Amino acid sequence: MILHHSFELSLPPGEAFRLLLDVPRVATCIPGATLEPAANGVYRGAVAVKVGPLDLVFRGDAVLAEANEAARTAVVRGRGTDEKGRGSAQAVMTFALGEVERRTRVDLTTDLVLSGAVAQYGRGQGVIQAVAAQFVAAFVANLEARIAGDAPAAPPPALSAFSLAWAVVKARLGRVWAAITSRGRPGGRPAADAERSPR
Amino acid sequence: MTNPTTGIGAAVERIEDDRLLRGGGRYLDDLELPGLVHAAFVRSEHAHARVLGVDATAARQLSGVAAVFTTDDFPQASRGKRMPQTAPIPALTAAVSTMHALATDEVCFVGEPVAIVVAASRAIAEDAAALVAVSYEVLPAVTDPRRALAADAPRVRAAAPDNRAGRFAAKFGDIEAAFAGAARVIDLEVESHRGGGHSMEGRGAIAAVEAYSGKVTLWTSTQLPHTVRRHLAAHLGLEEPQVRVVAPDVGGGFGPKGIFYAEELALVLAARALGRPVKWVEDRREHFLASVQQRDQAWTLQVAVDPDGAVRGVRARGTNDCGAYLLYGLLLPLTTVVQFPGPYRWGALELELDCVFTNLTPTSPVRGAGRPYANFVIERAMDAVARTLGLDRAAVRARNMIPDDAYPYETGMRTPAGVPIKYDSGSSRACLDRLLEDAGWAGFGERQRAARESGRYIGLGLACYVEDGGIPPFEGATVRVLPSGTVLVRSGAASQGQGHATIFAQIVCEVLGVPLAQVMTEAADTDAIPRGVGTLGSRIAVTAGSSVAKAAEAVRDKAIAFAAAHVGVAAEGLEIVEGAVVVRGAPARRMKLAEIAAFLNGSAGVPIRPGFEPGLEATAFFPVPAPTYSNGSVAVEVEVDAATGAVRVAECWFVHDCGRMLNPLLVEGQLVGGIVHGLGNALLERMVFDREGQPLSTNYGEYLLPGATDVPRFHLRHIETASTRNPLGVKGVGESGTIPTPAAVISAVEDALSVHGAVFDRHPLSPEDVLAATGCLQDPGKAVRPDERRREASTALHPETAR
Amino acid sequence: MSDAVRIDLTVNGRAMGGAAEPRTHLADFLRQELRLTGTHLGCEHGVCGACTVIVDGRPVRACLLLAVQAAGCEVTTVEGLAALDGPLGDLQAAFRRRHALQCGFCTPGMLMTLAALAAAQPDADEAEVRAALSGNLCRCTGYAPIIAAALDVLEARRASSAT
Amino acid sequence: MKPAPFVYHAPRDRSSAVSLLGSLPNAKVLAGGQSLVPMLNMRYAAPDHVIDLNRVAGLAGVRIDEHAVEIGAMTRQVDLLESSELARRLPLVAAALRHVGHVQTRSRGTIGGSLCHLDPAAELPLVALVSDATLTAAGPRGERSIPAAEWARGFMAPALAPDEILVSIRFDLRGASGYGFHEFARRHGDFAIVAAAVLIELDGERVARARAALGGVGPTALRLGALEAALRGQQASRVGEVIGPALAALEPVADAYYGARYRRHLARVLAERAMRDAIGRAREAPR
Repeated sequence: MILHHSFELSLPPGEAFRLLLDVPRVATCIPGATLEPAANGVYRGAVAVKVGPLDLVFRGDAVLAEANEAARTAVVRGRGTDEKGRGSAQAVMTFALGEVERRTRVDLTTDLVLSGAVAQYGRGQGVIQAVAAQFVAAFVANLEARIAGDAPAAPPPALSAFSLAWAVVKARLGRVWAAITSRGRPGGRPAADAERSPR
Repeated sequence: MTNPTTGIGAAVERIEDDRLLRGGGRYLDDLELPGLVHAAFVRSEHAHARVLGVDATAARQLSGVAAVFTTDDFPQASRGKRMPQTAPIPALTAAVSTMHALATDEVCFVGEPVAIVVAASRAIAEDAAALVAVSYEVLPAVTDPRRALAADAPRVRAAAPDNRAGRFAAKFGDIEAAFAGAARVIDLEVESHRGGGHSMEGRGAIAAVEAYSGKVTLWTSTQLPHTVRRHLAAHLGLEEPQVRVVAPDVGGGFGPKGIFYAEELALVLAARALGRPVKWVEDRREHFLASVQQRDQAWTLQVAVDPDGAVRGVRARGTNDCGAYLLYGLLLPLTTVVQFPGPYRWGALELELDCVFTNLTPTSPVRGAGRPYANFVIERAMDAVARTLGLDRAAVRARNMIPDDAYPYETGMRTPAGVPIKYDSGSSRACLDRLLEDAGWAGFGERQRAARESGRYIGLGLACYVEDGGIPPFEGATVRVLPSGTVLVRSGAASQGQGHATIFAQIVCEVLGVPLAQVMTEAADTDAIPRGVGTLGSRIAVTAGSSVAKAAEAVRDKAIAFAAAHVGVAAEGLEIVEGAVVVRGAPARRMKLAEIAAFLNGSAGVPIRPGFEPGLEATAFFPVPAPTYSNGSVAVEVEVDAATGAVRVAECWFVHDCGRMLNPLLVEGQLVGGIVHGLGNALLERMVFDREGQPLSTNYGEYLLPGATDVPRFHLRHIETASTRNPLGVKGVGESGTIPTPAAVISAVEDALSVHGAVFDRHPLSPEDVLAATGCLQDPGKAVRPDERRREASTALHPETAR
Repeated sequence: MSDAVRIDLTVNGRAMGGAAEPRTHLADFLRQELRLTGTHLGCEHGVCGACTVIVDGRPVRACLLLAVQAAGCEVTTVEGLAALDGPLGDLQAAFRRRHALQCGFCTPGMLMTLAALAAAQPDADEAEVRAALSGNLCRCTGYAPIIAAALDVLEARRASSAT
Repeated sequence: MKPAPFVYHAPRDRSSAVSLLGSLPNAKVLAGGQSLVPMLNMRYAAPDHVIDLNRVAGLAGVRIDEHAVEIGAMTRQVDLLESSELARRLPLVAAALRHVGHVQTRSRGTIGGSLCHLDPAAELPLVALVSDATLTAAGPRGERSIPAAEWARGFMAPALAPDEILVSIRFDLRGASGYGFHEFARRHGDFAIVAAAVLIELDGERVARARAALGGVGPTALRLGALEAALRGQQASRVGEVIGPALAALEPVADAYYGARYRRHLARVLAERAMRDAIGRAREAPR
């Protein structure tokens, strides 16, 4: 499935671009990610995601497939297979950076393909999208934290992605949500929930 | 008749049931063998990929694992060969159309077997399967059959020139003239969705190889033991007597068990290599991934009509989704084509059906085979004609129907061999007329108006069908009187629950007058009878039933001749009564079949009476020249909840003619079961794949089979017009219920919502489709398809929409 | 691999026992360890009902109950509905009379669900019978004869208990 | 389709259950098992340890007093359904239970298991939410109460710490005078596509207090606070006019089978039906 996410980083595009190309640093901002040093441009590692009752660990590799300094676009290809044989994930992530008031707007397009048992659950389809959105939101929050200087000593723990999915939907719906639930937090930041989430 | 209470036509209880009701059935998974080990398959998780490598090191090291086989671990002779096609036909154009026992370098659907793991238990085999690391290079997949032939479509198999599996074309009459002179030309687009067989018992097999003789035995939950043996022997380079295939009790077939599967071959190769019997029992997820399914068919139609609704000509162009491979052949689309006109006669027809490959689960006949889709297209057209011309739906059908005095009737269609399709006998019009009475068709409009005044939406729909049954070539039977007097019937006619043993016993009882309890049947063991085909296409009553009758009559004649010689009475003076040959008029003078059997079995030193072959038995094969044609009409009453889109099927009237009925109880069982299968196709059973070809419906919480709360009240009526093509006068009935039901249900829902001008062009019909047609959804229009729903979902969750 | 544990229970009125891994569900334990193969597995994810057995008086899905959880329980399977050498029970006879089985694979589950229903709700009407059967899938019969057989038995039992 | 291997634990008392849960890595709690065991069989879930609560003393049973009903987490759904007292005091729960699975799953399924599994379309979390129930969890630091509104942290994620178990759920009986429950599923016993639960208190012909929630529209059940506010003080005969607008902004999560648009439509239809029933019952309710 094709996913579109956009976010802003409090850095000028030039620096933001260099940061995003620094895979080892960026990896420390990916929830539940562990990364081994690169061997000729290929990074091996794993990403742990808790999907409701499922604890998945996708182990695989990632490469920086393209980087166009001038156009400030980059393509990262990643793939991973669940350790317990429940399927695999492939993602082609295309970053396009642009400037907004000395900050950087990042348009991220992800072509995500899930395969195997994890993908074969029609009732879960919609929520997978919510998770992806949440995953990016948490990633951005961690990235911002790093930009702000409080670099995490260790990679962030695997967040219970699904346990946060709802927060994202709420955030997305913003006031609309407030209108419906009278409990929504307009503009509420998923990341705020990320810190409060169990495990 | 000899035996009105238990012979042909009697509604006797089944002799199979006692054992099954006590839990005494012996299905594949109930069989045990010394040294048995258990298999699990590693299956492709991609719809299309190149297999770069398989690493089974970790799996092989797991305690309890006997072996892991990839294609490289099989003998070259097998590795090089693709699976045989169960029934190839000329219309097939693709060079490569089947898979290997295990994938070699490419996988073409999710679930294609890549490796087989053999271990001490199924659980351990699954533990190990999860440890087998397969590296894939994912390739683009074809998942929309309607786009499969596009120039820019990816290839289902990387090496194939295109995605065409085959093509059918049919034509009769002067199509140009028919359209030139038409009052109206009606255009339609119609789709039938892929569903599955879903026998409650999945597939399964045990392969064993004898150490010295090398004889292969395969116990398998199949419909076609003899066919599987033929292909297995050919693949292994063995003579047929060196291969034995046995079908134990089989927990339902419905078509998908009428295939020689890669898993069966892989099991035999594994058993050979290990020198131990290997069992594999398909689990339900495997059934969703790798057992053949129905097809998607999409049709565009032009119908040229006269003002009175007479169809002058039909132009039809269709696409049939074969899935990734042709495990059977093109029988399903072929059946769609040759059955196309059903019970109707038109001036002219021009038809083309493209058969295409996709990277989805292979398709093949499921109950109804190609017929329900032809029926759905034609019956949608009949409703469209009625709607367009403002005519009554039943009247349009009657106007175009083959008259009951026109049989034998040539439809204008031909078999691939060029033989004209000729209906043997029929009563389509009588069935329709009787149905309209039974269902209160004339008075329904009034009931409908009254219901609407109280806010209820009820609708009545109908459909008419022809079912070709008793399909060629033949089936056979041996009837043998044992010294005890018990009559043994042996046949290749494997049963999946149809009650073959009971109808064979009824036929024997009719001819030899023995009680049912004295007839035992052994079917589905290739060692029990040399030749056979198997069970598909509603063929057993016709083919095997007639063989049993012929063999039993030969036994009767031999017994009478022997008794005549033995007691010195002319054969004309003798008859068979209750298992004994008796002198007409002097029933005290009798000779039991058991005694005759004992004489003819001989005893050492005593010569058998001159002129008689040993044994009181006969074997007969009944070759059928052409199918028989059953017919009938169904009406369905539904109530629609216009607020939720829920459809409740309330009543079902079914009037049909399957020739002479051997056992009405069993005929009704076949009908009702078939109708409910059709209800599932009409409303519930949706097999969803995503755009990468990943199946999303892989459990019974999501793929919805009809349940006890979903079935209507049934009103069945039988009309019996004997077939002229077999001595019993019987026809097929196993698929009659399934063929017209989807069309009738959709017609009924349309009727219920006619005030909204609802028109439906596909099944299954989801409540969302129903609501969309009523315009009750905020954003009316055609209901979104599953893949569009996912697109909608993705935009609904698009983070930008939050800002 | 986890080790096998000893499991003792009562099946069809007889004390029985065997060993199984904790991951073994009751259906596999009955079939493989106790060789009572009348209980069938149709989906193994708790929808089709073919594996229905009665545990401590309640119908349960034997594929969703670990065998170790059934230790000490009273289990009734289809083999317990009639003595091997005796006549069929009333439900079984009604199934035969109504042709309520074809391939017979779902039948044991259907029988056990109905046996439990007849005991718990002797006055069940057609709607209640259908609801009770909604947890059992059958692909052969179309359910109508199964529903009819169940109603026959309920009525006959009511009649006999009334006299 | 056999589960991956795991170590089985059957603690007899609460504290050992909690300490096992706290000490064992990758452990799952087994209650009724009607949701967990299918996931084990299909290997979606592959825990190293399974902690079975079925032999833990004191987790099952119903306590009814004047103002509240307290239900032990391990109380079987069938026992709740068969309790005429519960049907009288908690008719909404009884009504919802009739939609939960099938007779064979209710024989084993527990109220606590359903609340912890937290399927987005499940009935019991929905009625707990609309009833402002209070859940009690036990952990190494003793017990704590969790309001139903804070129970669902997201998709199938209850607000339990990794070393906590749910021990009971308490329904306050005060002021729930009329109830309504409607769900739409394709077949009897299926997961609802959308479900709606409503509680109404009337003051004469005016709505004194309305509580409403939906299942099946998002990753968790959804309380309709804005609708409740809009209904306060409304003429009972005119609530229908309020529901549509209040739900117009709802953006349900679609799945492979049913779209967001259809779920939004169902939400309105079922909410209206549940509301109508609730008002009808409130009118009949003794004052």
